[in-house]
Amino acid sequence: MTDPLLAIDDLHVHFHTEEGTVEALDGVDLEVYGDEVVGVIGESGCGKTVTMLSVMGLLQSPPAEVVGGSIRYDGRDLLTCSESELNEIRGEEISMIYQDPMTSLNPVLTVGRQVSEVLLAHRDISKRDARERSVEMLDACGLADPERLMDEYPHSLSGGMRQRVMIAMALVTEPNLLIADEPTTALDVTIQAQVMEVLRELRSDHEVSIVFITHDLPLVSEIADRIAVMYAGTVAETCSVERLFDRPLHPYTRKLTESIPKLDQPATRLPSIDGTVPSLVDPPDGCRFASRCPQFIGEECRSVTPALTDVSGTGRHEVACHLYTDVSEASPPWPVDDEDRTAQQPTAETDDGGRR
Amino acid sequence: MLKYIIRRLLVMVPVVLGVTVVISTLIYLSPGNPAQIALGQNANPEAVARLEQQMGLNKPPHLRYVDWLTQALQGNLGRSLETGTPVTDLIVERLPATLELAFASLAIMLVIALPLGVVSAVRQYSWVDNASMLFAIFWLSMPSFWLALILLLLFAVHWDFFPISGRAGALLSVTALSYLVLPAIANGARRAGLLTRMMRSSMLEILNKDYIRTAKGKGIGQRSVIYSHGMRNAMIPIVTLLGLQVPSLISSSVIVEVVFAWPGMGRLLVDAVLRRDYPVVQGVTLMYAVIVIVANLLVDIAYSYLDPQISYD
Amino acid sequence: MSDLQEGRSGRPNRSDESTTQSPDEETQLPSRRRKVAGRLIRNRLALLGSGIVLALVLTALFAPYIAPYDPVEQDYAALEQPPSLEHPFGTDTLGRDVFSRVVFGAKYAVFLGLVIVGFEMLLGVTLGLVAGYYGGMVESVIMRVVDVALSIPGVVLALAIAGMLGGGLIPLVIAISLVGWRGFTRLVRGDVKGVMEEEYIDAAKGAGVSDARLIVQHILPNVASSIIVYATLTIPTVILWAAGLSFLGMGVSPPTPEWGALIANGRGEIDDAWWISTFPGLAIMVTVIGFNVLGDGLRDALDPRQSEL
Amino acid sequence: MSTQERTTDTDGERPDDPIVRVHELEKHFPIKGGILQRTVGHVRAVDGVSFDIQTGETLGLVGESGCGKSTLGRTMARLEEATSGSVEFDGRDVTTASKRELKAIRRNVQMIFQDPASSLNPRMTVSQIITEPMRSLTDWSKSKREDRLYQLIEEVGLSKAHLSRAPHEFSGGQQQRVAIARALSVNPQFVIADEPTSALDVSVQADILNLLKDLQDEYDLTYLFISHDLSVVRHISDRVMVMYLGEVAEIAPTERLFDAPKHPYTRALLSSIPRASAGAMDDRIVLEGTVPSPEDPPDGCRFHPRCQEYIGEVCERTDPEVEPVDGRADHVCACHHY
Repeated sequence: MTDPLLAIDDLHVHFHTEEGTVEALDGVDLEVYGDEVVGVIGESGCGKTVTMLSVMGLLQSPPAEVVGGSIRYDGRDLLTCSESELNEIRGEEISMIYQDPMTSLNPVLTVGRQVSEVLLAHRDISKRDARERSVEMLDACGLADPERLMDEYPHSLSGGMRQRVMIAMALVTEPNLLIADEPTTALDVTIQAQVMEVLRELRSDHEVSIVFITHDLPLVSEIADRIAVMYAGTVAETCSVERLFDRPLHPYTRKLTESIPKLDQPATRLPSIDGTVPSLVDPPDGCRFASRCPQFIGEECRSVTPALTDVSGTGRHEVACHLYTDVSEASPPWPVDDEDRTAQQPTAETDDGGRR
Repeated sequence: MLKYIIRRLLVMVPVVLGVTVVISTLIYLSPGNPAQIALGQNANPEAVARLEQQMGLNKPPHLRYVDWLTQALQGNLGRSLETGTPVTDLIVERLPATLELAFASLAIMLVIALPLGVVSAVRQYSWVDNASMLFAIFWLSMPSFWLALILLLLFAVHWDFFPISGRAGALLSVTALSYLVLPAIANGARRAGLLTRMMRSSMLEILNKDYIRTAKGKGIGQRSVIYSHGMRNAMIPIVTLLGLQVPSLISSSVIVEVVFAWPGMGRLLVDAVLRRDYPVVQGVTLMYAVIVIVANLLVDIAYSYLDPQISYD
Repeated sequence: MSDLQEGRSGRPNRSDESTTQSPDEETQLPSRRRKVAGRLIRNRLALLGSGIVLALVLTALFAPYIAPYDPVEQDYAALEQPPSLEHPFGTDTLGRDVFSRVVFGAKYAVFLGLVIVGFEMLLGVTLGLVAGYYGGMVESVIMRVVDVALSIPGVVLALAIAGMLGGGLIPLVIAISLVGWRGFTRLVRGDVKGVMEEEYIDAAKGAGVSDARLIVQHILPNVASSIIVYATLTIPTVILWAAGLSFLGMGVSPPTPEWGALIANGRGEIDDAWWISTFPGLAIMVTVIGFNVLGDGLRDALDPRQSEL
Repeated sequence: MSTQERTTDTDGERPDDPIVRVHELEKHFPIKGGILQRTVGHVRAVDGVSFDIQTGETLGLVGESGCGKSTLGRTMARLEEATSGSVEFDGRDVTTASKRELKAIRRNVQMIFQDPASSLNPRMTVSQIITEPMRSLTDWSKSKREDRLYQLIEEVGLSKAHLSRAPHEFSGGQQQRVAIARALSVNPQFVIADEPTSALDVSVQADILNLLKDLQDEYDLTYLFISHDLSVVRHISDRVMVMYLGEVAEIAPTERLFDAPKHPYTRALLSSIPRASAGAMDDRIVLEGTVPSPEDPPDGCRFHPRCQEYIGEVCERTDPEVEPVDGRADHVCACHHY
């Protein structure tokens, strides 16, 4: 296997607040390979956005502080880069689109200025060429009448259009890695479908790896090859989309997938997770899910932090849980009725199940 | 845009009318008989009565107001009880000095406050920030009339850098300028302190916006982030706040004019109030209100240029 | 175990969040009041501000015990004496002890600041609540009045009012109060509009709560902290205004040791006897700094959203 | 469990016993403009909507932002004044009720809001919040109110120890439980829930949905459940109503709406929902453009500019009536296709 494009290793981030030090990230490991879409999923406050902002060097410090770990992109450790070195990478090699398109565009600058600005900053290119290139990109993002749009201000655009502008802005320099932070959460479903369509098309046209952050499991399964499930500042499990639905190994992953109301399943009582996410100010030792875990197996869970380990023998399914000591093809302690589950959760066994 | 200005002008009309009603009511409620004041304490009662008749003082208040307003609309604000000079002439004579002082103070405010505020915000909690915030607190706590006296004492009396008081005509020479320096500082210092703090907090707020994060994420460099993306947004609330500062800028200029014997409307007003010269008080107050209203109009227009989200209709 | 839980058909009496919350965790949540106090104490400047304000109030209360001389007693044997051990701030043209006069001036500053801001609040907050809550015509009328009032620069209006009423303490209070209420009205009206957007107001309406109760129970407590902050920051402005008007001869009349009047008193002697004007001015400045930094601290602690005034 | 009702629903033989009848309801908001700031137009947030809600059922109301679903809910609770039309609750018209009548109606019609943090007054304690409707709407004695309070707090899954706390000390899920307790304190018959779970995480959402179902069974509640999330609506509703630009597009029993949607908009909406299945995206209908402004809705069928099944000029000219489809009284749709 080739080297990963992005390798986050044992990342620890703390926030210094009035209530105390919030241990927002506690040893996050994540790898993104070339031309791969990785979905990062988790509930609010689990650290998915913080992880990606650390990659971009966009964490506000103070209050945030990276206290340990490394983020290697293409051989360089981003955490030790200077601001100007980072500026050569940001926007050029790694781009990011954000959750709220209403607030992520500058209200007093025209769309054209904001899109072409990225090119002008990173390329030795004339203003006219930058404009031309920007128009092409807006067009590629499915925006009608891109020439006129260039001179519009963001406030006259709908949410869906703004998010397309954001995508155009992120991809105009043809970066290697795109980080999409809940890019459709603020949008309606029909608009979400449009934006996802644009993302899928662009992905097949440009060779770009995508990290797709979301709390919406079905949504990410439409586009991702691999999923990382985060819980309370740690990565609980990473595996392919199919495995996630067929054979989730971490008790949290299983609970999470079950608690989502599903369209293709008859309405029954929704299973929920007892308890609450532990406070990240002075969090408990051991596994952070221990207090809510239905598979709690004893003192080990409370005292030893489980490491993210490969359990498939192929490196494609990792889980951080004390249940699994056997590293080759672990099986979960709950009944896995593959046939039944597939009927409820028809997932593709083929490669194009995630993307088209 | 034109439509917008027209609408703003139309909105001004009732406000100006309201101001005239307030002033006229105040004057009406004031003790003392203007006719008596005009003729002096020892005047012949018959002459006083005749003058009262002439001035329309025996009419009911609303008719007196209508009379005054009709005259005012024709540019006639009455005559000073003290000297008999038309109030309009007095105002025209004093207005340039007042405006000159106001603009000079404004210039001092902007030149000091804007850069200081931006630097403080960009380097929050640094020594620059701490120093400029202490600087701001210091100036904004200083009574302007007292500052005026201290400046006089140090720079005019003690060191003799600047003339003590008065004004040497329009701003065309070094001499004229030297008369302006101290009053302008005395008038602008407190508001420069205020403005520094406002600029800092406005800039800080903008720097926390999502679109600033977007801009940083584009790798365009800190300079572009601050100037292209930050400054213009930060100026939008500042322009509004500047508009709100105009009345208080004028307020303090009244006192500063008295201290430096600056021949503006402020001194005219204070003298008129002390001598109960009602037509002058009425006229000058109205003029001040008009200045404030016009300033607000200008601010609104500037605002709509800065913020593309404002629609003009 | 897990299967049992899922199969559970009864009501989820066990709360999702509460079950694991141990009593220890509960006590860790500091109360709002303690948080505010904590933030105030951590802010050293605010602490300094409270110290200054406390000192001012104590000086005002115990002026007769602090001042070494009678503030109005004239001493022709000691005219215009520079600061010395005997007269720490020197004496004025009539031989009065400037230090004693400044000490007694604190009484006026505190009195004027509190009383005037009290009146302004009463008038301004009431109008702001009414305008913000009822909206429509009532609001338009009130806000047009505010527009008119705001068009006349404060000192100009106060001069006109004070001129009409003649000099003295009471006219001074009335003049400044009539000028300052409009700031409270604007602030409160805006805040009330903001609070009215909150869903708990809809919820209260849906619960059949009366208008009066809605204003007193739901709206006022939620705008109170910004009113407190604004009031604290208005006190120094009022003190400056009162001093300014007195300086112009429109406020408290000469023998009374009001700070603005004291400065006016020394104005003519600024080149021979700088101390007569300088010390009262310093007193004003320190007082104003005290209230300002206290107000800033209160704002940070109570109402971090409120922007600079 | 509501399985009993569900089976009868799908058969379309539910006894016709509406507790709420909404007839031609309109809510227009004026737009100010021009030199004199006169009213120059109207946002037609809700534009002629009629439907019934049967006693004991849950009617799900779905639509995208700006379709008027929240305004409809708020107008039904008289938090907005209706422009025209009527909302009859138990035979009484809510839109024209006097202050006193309204109090009687409000005892029976309560609302749960979207943002739990904003729907609880931060300066009140939980017990003050929950007792408030009882104080204003009932003449219950203090001890009766307290009994009810203690009963409710347990029922929604909190404890007495929570009563003296302020809302900000709770998590979002717990706050929504408090809001539910407040709504149920006066024993209402009908509850309007406006996106009650959209601000919550999925695992907490599951808890709240379960709680709402349990309480419905216990108190025979009727729900109007407003949401933009079709999966949630499917989970909780007996019938579903789809709105588009202030109008009703389709109303049908839940199973039927999801199995055999008629209106092209409903179908596009359904196909837009992400689902974790392979074939899901093959037949996805991706609508063009965005929802037009409700200030100036298109003539004819409001959906026609985006419709994938546009059939001709009739769509542009005539606004389709809401009519039964497939000969079923319980499935209505506003489309020229049928």
